[in-house]
Amino acid sequence: MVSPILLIAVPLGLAFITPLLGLLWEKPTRYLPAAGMAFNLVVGLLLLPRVLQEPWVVRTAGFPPPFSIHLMAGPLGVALSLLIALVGLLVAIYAIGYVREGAVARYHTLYLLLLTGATGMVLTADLFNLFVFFEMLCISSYALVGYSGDRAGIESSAKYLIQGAVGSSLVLLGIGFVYGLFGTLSMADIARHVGSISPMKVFISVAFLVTGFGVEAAVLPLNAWLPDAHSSAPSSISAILSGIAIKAGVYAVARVVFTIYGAGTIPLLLLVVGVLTLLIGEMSAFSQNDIKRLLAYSSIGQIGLIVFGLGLASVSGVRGALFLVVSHALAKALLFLSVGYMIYRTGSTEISALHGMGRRMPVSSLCFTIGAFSLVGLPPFIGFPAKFTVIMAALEKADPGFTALAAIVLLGTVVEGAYFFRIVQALHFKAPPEGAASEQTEHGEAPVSALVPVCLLAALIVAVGVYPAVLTDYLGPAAMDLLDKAAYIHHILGV
Amino acid sequence: MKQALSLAVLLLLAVGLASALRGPSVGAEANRTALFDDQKVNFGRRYTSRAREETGAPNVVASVVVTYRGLDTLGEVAVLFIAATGLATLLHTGRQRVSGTAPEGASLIVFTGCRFIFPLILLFGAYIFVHGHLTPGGGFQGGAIVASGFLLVYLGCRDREPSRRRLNALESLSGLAFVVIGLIGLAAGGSFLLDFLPKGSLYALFSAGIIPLVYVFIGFKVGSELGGILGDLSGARR
Amino acid sequence: MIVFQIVLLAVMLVAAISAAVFKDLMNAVIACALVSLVAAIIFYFLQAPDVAMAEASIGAGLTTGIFIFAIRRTARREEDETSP
Amino acid sequence: MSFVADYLHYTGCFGLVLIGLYIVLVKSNLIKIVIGINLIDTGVNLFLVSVGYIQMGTAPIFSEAQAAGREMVDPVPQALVLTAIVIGVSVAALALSVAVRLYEHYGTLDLSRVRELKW
Repeated sequence: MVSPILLIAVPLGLAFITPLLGLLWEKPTRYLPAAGMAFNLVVGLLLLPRVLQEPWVVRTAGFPPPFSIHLMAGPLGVALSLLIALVGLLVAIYAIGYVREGAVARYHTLYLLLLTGATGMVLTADLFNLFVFFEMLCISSYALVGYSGDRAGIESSAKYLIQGAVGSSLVLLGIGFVYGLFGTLSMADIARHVGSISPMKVFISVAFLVTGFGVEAAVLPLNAWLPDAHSSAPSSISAILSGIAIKAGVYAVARVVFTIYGAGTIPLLLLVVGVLTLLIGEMSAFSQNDIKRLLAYSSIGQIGLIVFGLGLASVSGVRGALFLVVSHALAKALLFLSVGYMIYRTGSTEISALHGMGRRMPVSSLCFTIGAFSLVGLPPFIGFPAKFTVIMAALEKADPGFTALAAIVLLGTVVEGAYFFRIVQALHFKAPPEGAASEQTEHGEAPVSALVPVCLLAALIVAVGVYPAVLTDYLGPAAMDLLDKAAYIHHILGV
Repeated sequence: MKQALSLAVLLLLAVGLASALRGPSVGAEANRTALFDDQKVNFGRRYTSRAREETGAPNVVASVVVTYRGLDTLGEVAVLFIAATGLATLLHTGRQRVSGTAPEGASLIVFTGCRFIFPLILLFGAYIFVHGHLTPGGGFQGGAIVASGFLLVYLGCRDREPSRRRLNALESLSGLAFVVIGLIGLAAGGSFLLDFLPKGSLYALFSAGIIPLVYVFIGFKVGSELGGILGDLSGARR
Repeated sequence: MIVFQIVLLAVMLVAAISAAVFKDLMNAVIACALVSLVAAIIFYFLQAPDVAMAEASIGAGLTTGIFIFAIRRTARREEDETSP
Repeated sequence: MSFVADYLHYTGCFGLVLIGLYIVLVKSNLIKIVIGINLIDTGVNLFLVSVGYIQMGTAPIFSEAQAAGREMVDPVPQALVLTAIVIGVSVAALALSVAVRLYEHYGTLDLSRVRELKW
């Protein structure tokens, strides 16, 4: 019998095995993350039809909720863990060939534990358990950002660590307040009693939680670490940090705001923060000359858009936000992965070094172009229906304020289009820099183990872009999972 | 400027905290006399009244840590594992180890004392984590005491330092054992970390189902991980 | 009894402030260990013997050891912020 | 007097949190900042345990010579704090290893002088 707990237990067990295997024989350790994520993908696909009918509440230690930690494998949880498994699997395949230097077995251990933390976060229904998995995610990303051990990596790891550690302490403080107020840690149970406590106190506890999780989610005032961390990490880790880790932070914020607090005034704040984050991110990305920093700032912009969709607090808005989560995870992973070997071949992260890449690394460049166009939101790619859903949700409100905000979002898209077209032009239509042609032998295409995941991601982006229906069927239930507080309480507590 | 700004932030935070605590205060004390008591779930009261029957362990904290919130504990063990792995990664990649000045050897008295005391500390740590379900203490505390034994070794008698490979193997195996215990529970009773062993008689050493077993593994794991962290940071040879 | 607890809390806060003020990192770490040690005693008075043991062994013991190892491998003094 | 007893520990732990936060915000030496993070952690742990405290309660451990009739303090925050302490030491250890590497690269622990990347 498959149980959702396997999604957490099996990768965790594999992560414990990895260093053991590494002691005996280091070579096969690099296949373990891919194996774990493939397992999760299969289990997730088996679970999906069942949880769409009725969410699966998993007990631990055999006690009925809320008296022990329980997991809530609802449509949202399983869909997000599928996304994590999919992106994690493809990046793991990429990393088989890409990560060669340093302590390889340790890299794969940390990578598996990062993904386990993210999976646990989206599945758990217990506030403190959410914190523990959040810490697993954060601490392994601190270590992986500094994996290469160079100056930039260590420095950005230090910054990320300081801000992340303070954020985690704030989360813990918030949990302390919540426990003091409610005497319980089950999110459903807290949600049930939230109305009986004075709103001021609830607000303060929620403010701590949102601020703390917001550090990882990289919303506006709390994202100083992101450009450094995402640009200094190895490309495979940048892909996971941008594709998965931030989303986990956003998920935690959304879960706290919508499920615990219930949609109140906070979504309005999210709306403003989202638009500001979008604008700052896109503007900063526009002025970058470093390709990885540009992609990192573009992640900030996209997170702004996702938070904007969540802030609409309507079913269509949240659906759009979830659609964007999927599309951004795929597209940004694709961009970082395809850029990884370009940087490896040229030895530089400057955009000017990428001139003429379209001739030297045609497949990577083509896939990069697909990812870039998808992020901008051009029609045949997945980014288009995603952005379209969010904009439509904003216009649906039929309020001049929301329409104005939607216009600002479109402005951000224009800026995004401008800088991505600049790169695409550099890739395909500029002559390669002097001297590059002489070392032609080094400038070949990326190896097959890197091209397979890149091409698969590109294919997925096009496929879902052409038939958005394969995804939209699941987004509605997932959005309801997040928004419908009463159903959430009912499924877990049975009241 | 920076200082003034920081102080302003702190002042804001302090005001917020003070207002949060105003009025009927938060906490178990306030919950004891809360109005909506009849319908409200309270973890603490439920555990203190029922845990002894449900888990067979007199130490309620131990039963909460291992049974009711076992998944947290598994996650926490994983966090420590991440820290140990990440620390080794950060300290040992991307450079050749600079073999600094060899630490000067400790005096004969310290050396002999360390060698004499080290097994006793290990024994004490083991006692703490074996009796975790009966008395205060448990896997984490016992493991930390074992690790402080290693601290003594790194400070006093370096040539006695433990083999890193063995420590790594031990931490992996005990972590794996924890997961396997959880999965056996899943197979036996359909629920992860289910207590599948007999409860035994209260206050006996061999009682309380899986709690002592899990605590022993946590003790090994925490001890070897913290010992490894200390070894890495002290610049011990690998 | 309550006077004793007030004294403990005062000692803890003073130690924390001195951890912030000391320029010699080794002294700051020792002050930090003192904070943990006093916190362990407070935990004991708050009827949390398990936590008191953990805080005393991990917080006051091992963390201090880790700090001292790290300081031994880096610089011992906190530079003045005004120096160039 | 009851007022003092109620708020005593909250004052202490939030004092600790604020001092730690001050260090993190103002100081630029990495090890000093880690000390600050450590202080915040201790403060938060103290807060959690005070949340579960009941006046005149007993420790949540049954013994054969049980003093009957006294309520036990809440065991859950204590379990949470055990977890939080271990997480705290993990973060501190990782931060210190970053500090050691930073010192090897730059010869200083002062983050305000480490400005290769923009803050």
